[in-house]
Amino acid sequence: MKFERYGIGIARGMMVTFKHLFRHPTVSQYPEQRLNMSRRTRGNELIWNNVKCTGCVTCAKSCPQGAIHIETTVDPATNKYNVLKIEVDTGYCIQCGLCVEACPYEAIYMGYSVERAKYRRGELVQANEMLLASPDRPASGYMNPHIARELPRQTLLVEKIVEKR
Amino acid sequence: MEVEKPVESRCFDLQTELDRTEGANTEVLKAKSIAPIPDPDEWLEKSLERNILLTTVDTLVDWARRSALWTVICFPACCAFEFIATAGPRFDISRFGMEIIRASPRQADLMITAGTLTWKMAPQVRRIYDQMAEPKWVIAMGACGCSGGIFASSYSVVPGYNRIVPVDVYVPGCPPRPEALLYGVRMLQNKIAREHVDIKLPFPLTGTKKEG
Amino acid sequence: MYIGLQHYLILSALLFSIGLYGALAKKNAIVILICIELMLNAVNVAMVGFSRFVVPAQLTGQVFALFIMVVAAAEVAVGVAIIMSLYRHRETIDATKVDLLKW
Amino acid sequence: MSSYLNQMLLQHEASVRVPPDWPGGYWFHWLFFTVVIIAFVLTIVMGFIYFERRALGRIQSRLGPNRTGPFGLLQPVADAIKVLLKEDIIPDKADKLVHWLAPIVAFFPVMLIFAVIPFQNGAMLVDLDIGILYIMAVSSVSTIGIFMAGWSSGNKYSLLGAMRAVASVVSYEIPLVLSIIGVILLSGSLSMNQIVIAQNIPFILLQPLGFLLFFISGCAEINRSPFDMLEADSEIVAGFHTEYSGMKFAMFYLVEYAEALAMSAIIATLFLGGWRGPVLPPWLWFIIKIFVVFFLMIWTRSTLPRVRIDQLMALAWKGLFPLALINLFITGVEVLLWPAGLPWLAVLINIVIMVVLLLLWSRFFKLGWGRVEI
Amino acid sequence: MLAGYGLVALFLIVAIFFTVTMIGMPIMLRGMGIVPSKPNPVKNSIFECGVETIGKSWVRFNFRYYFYALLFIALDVLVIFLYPWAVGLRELGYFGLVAALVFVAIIVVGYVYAWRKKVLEWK
Amino acid sequence: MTIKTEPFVINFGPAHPSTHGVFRMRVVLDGEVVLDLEPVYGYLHRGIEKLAEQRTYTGIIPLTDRLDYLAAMSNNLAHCIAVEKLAGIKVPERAEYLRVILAELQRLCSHLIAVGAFLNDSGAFMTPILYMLREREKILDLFEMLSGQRLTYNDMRPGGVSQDAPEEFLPALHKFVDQMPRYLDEYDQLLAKNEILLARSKGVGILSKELAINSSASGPVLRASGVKWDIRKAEPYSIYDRFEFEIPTGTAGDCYDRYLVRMLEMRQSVRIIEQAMKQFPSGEYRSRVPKLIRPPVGEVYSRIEAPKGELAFYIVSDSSIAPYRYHIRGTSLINLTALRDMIVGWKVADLIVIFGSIDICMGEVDR
Amino acid sequence: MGLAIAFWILAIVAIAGALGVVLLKNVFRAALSLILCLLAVAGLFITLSADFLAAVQILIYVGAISVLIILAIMLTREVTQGSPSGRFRIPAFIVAVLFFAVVAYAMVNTNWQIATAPPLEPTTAALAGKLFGEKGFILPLEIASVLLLAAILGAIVLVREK
Ligand code: SF4
Ligand code: SF4
Ligand code: SF4
Repeated sequence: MKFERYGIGIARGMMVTFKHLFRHPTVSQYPEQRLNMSRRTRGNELIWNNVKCTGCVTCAKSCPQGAIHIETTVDPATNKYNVLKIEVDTGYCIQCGLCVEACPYEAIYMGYSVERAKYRRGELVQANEMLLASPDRPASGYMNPHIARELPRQTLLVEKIVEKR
Repeated sequence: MEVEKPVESRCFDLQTELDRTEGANTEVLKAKSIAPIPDPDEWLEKSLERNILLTTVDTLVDWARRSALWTVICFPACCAFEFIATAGPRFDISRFGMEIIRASPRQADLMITAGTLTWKMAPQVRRIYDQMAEPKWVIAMGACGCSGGIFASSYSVVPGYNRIVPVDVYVPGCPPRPEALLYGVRMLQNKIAREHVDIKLPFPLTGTKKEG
Repeated sequence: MYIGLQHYLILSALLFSIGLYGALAKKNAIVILICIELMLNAVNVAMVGFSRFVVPAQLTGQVFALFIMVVAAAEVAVGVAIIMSLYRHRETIDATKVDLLKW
Repeated sequence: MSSYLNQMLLQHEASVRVPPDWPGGYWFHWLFFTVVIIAFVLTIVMGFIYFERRALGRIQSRLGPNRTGPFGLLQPVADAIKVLLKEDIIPDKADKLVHWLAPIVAFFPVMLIFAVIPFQNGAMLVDLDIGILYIMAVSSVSTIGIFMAGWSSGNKYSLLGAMRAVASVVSYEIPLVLSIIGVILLSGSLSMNQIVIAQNIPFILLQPLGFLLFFISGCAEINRSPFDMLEADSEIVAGFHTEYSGMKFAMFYLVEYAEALAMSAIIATLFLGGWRGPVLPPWLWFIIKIFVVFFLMIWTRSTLPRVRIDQLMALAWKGLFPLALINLFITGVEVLLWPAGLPWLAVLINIVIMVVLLLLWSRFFKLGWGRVEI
Repeated sequence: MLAGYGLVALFLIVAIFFTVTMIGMPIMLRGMGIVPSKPNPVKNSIFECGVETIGKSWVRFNFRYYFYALLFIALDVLVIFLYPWAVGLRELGYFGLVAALVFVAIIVVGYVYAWRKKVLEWK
Repeated sequence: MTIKTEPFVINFGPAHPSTHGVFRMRVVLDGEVVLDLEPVYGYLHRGIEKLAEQRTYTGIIPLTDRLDYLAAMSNNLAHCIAVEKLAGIKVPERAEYLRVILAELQRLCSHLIAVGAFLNDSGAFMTPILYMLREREKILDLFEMLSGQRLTYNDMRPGGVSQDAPEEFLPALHKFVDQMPRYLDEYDQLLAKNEILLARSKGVGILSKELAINSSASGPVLRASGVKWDIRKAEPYSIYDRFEFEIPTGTAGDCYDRYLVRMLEMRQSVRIIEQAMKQFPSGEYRSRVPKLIRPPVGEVYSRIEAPKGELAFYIVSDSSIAPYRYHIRGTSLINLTALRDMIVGWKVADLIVIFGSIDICMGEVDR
Repeated sequence: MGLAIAFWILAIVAIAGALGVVLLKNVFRAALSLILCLLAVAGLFITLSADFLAAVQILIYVGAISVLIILAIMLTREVTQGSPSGRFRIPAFIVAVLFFAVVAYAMVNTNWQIATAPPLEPTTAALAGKLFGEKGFILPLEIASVLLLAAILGAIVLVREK
């Protein structure tokens, strides 16, 4: 190693690390402090609106994964589709959002929540009522600006002051 | 130092033989892993009843085990960077005492399978898992870990880590956000907290009759 | 029980004989080197024993022992050098295979 | 200040007898200090682990363990219990006996070092006449244990680690031992307690160059970063203890920190005036100084990249060794000039000498890096 | 003095005992079933980044460190002589200083020779 | 010395801490010196090219996300540009600016990881990479704001971007651009002049100009060898011809130069973002494109300057909704071709450093 | 009393170590056994009041010489089976036994002049006077350094590549 610089480079580097001792850590302590995720978060699930949905199956067709299973019957009275079963495998879906983008009736949304870990593989498959929106399953504003407006503002690290203590 | 060989020569003969055996091993493993390995959590419901009888030893052991989960290196693909982000300064997995990432499976407790598992990689992962010292746990991270995810239909991808190793917690997402992973870790900690050690005493102690 | 000079001397002699046996009987040059170290050490024990029991106030034996250590160090350094040199020419460290006349 | 020192010296006269006058005498002294040393080593090592992880966390702009117990204080305890309860794996290919012995051989010498560390004036297990030499001798046994571990595992990474262990011990023993001689010249004694007593001016001021050399080679000796090549995990997985699991691995982990503790304690004793200091009780001063030295180690660890093995050796042989030798003789001359003890003027002189030497050396000291032609 | 070393010896015994207990504890706990033990051939094989090892594990190593070790031995001996010298320098006076200087200088000749001959370079 | 050595074969990877994923090197070592090296690829071969042939042009975008997962935006961009060329789709002005901003942010992001991982490999214990992850988080925040994901954005579409930037995007970007140079200065201060780093990386792993060109390396690896080649300048795509920026080049082609080139490129990226931010127009963010794109029969080869180098897509269309043939010129794979020549003769520690300085992403190597 | 116990323990350990050196097949273990023997001898030095010498013994033998020996062992191909005995095993054994018998007989039957003075303490400063003092072993000392120099030069010349 050259000592042309007489160790000044080392000393400067050490100063940088020393300065960091007196800075605010950037940590958000997860279970207690939560970051507000983006308003367009694509969380680990899908939310389905059984009222708006017409059973057109566009979502299932546009899904690159084929993660959505829809079984429908035709209601002879109204000549409309009746959704018998809609099933999404959360462990197989890649949260790409293409189904949301494709649905012509805005009947399917990305979920806002991400805490969907399970002990068993089978529990990751969600069907029918389990897909409906509920207070602990909020929908996210992905492709849906009107929902996005309601959601809390995203926490940004750029806005956090870390330099001074 | 001079070695007789000229600069251009290679020390390797093309090690086709070696590659062939590795390929054969992969095929054997592939044939064996058609059915998923059952999740090692049948006891979960049962243990809930036993929960009341938890001994102090159980509490201590489980506390120690769940507060010091050291991860082994198994970072095949994209999810690895969400894992690294989790270890990074914003989510900071070190708060749970998990920042020690051991390169050697002998000293690790937890395998976070961060990424796509291909059939070529599968024997290696299985080997690393086998070489981990007991007790050990696996978190399947990401869609690839749960089911093969976006690559499930590919010819070369294992559809889910549960074909190769028993999985304790599935964390969906592609990739799971750091919060999701932390949630999975906490679920694993809860699971460990319910584990029970059977103590075999070399001599019977009077007064402590074993239940059940 | 009194531990006297004789005890140390006999111990020293024993260690020396073991070293001697090894140095004569072994084929591996490195093991022979180890055994020679053992012998030098045995001598050291005797030296320090004499120093302690015969001239306790003068430390002469200890100084001698120090010098023996110097010799041992030099011996190991050169010995290993010879082994390496041997190895380079013969690809062996088997001392019995070394026939100096054939070099 | 000086009256305080005088008072300390007077105290010393009274208490320097070893073993000191204890109720119960010899055996009680032994029992007491054995317990104290083991407790001291274990608690401070746990403290070190916690301190290092927290400090590293802060330096890296995060938090470090804070969930287990209050402020995460129980984290090392949890680690220890967990590691104790891990399965113990001995590879089939390993040399089993040596594999078993290695952690023992690596650990007990480190414990032995603490026998001569003064926690307070005369408060040590035994004040040996050859104190510092004893430490050097005992600590060199530890390396054998590390080498045994690497060699016996039958793992290629471990073997590389073991070879690196030999390489680093071969290079760093000499500058380490030489830089101590400067201190011995000043204090005129090898006994650790006497060295502390001789430090009316802390030797870090009288021996700035010696301190620098000792710190660098000490870090190398105990394989702290930037010289942590034995277990460089970005290079050779976990180095010499790749195959170790469970409690035997924990022993190596413990050795690592106990060695760091020993080195901090030695540096605190040799250069920072050991237990001496105003106001606070001496043992507290001692512990504070230990932590200060250890913080230095953490700090360098968090900043500096690792050096390569040949650079390490070249640094030792071409950089530290000549400097240590020159420093040694300069100190010798100074001691002969002022036989009664060095004045404050010497501080200035020595610092100037250090700067001049370092600058001179930097001029023509340059490490080659070579590609091996094959 | 011997009393002091008696303390050290006793402490040595305690230290070794302590170490052995620390390592022996898991074995005892294994008997009680707290420490798991499920050996199998794969687990007991050598870890090499998840692949099977190629070739044998103990190989003949190149002797690169020899020159360093050689100098190390010589200088270690030198240092040993300097320790008593350092302790007694005040009594020895300038004669001792010169004696040590000569002593060191002779060995340093070897060091310089080694440096000149470029054996201190890692090749 | 002429003592015959017994070279031994050792594996680095696939599960090694510093092979950036699952790369495996079979290395012949003589003690510490590398005598020979054989890379083993394919541990992450996921069949992306084959999968792409069964998907719609929009459905491929999630696949490109996972290609070089450290630079998903750049991959999206490359794919979209290729499809736009093939199908003749116009991109609105606002989308072009947004794309450039995103691509440059992605370059910053990727270089941060590259430099951090390189420093980590050279043994600076975690600190630099953690600092750099902190900056990366700031960029990820911005990406997340736009697309809702942190790593696999799936944000660009042929003909624009999937969603318009929300109103809080520009102020946040502004803040970021303000802060970034200061942090870059700090990184320079941290290690750029560090003696140990210099000793470890200067002159190590030299890739000569000729070899770099012959092995078709690109990106920072090529530029560090002194070749001024950057597709953004040489063959401007998108709207790169509207911005002023320089191409930093190295001289020696050693690890240190590769590191420096990346550090300098980051400053240039910040510069580009600053300019783009000033000119940011309003208007449409996505042109009208049919849901299922059916490009005319034909083929296209289009390339962009991804963070790691020249990233190109070759698409053959048979006028159906999915490509007939989809080929990716993976930058990392091609940069790896000179690996053996760079490493042989160095020591184990250098092996890691040299490998780290190339900055590969296994997703792209094995695809 | 304590001295006697220490002596016996150390003597047994030393002899066991020495026996290990010649009996163990594995060269590496033989070297470890040598280290054990050397450590025991260092302990014996302490029982002889030569504490400085004991430390030096450990530093030089265990710290330096054994490292060199271990390095040399790395050259050996068959470490685990590398220490066979040669043709001369039985003659060597006889020679060793005879040597021991003669020396032991001589030692037991010689009337040593045992001084009863207490051993000199501390030894370090006294050794300094002996070694570097004007009336000490200054000439042998310088000769020792010349010896070391010769060893260095010789070894370099022997081993260095041409
Ligand atoms: S998010 Fe993507 S993968 Fe998941 S269901 Fe929708 S389209 Fe399919
Ligand atoms: S596309 Fe929308 S409306 Fe049609 S089936 Fe899917 S969710 Fe229902
Ligand atoms: S789950 Fe998604 S992000 Fe994770 S490895 Fe698989 S494709 Fe990559």
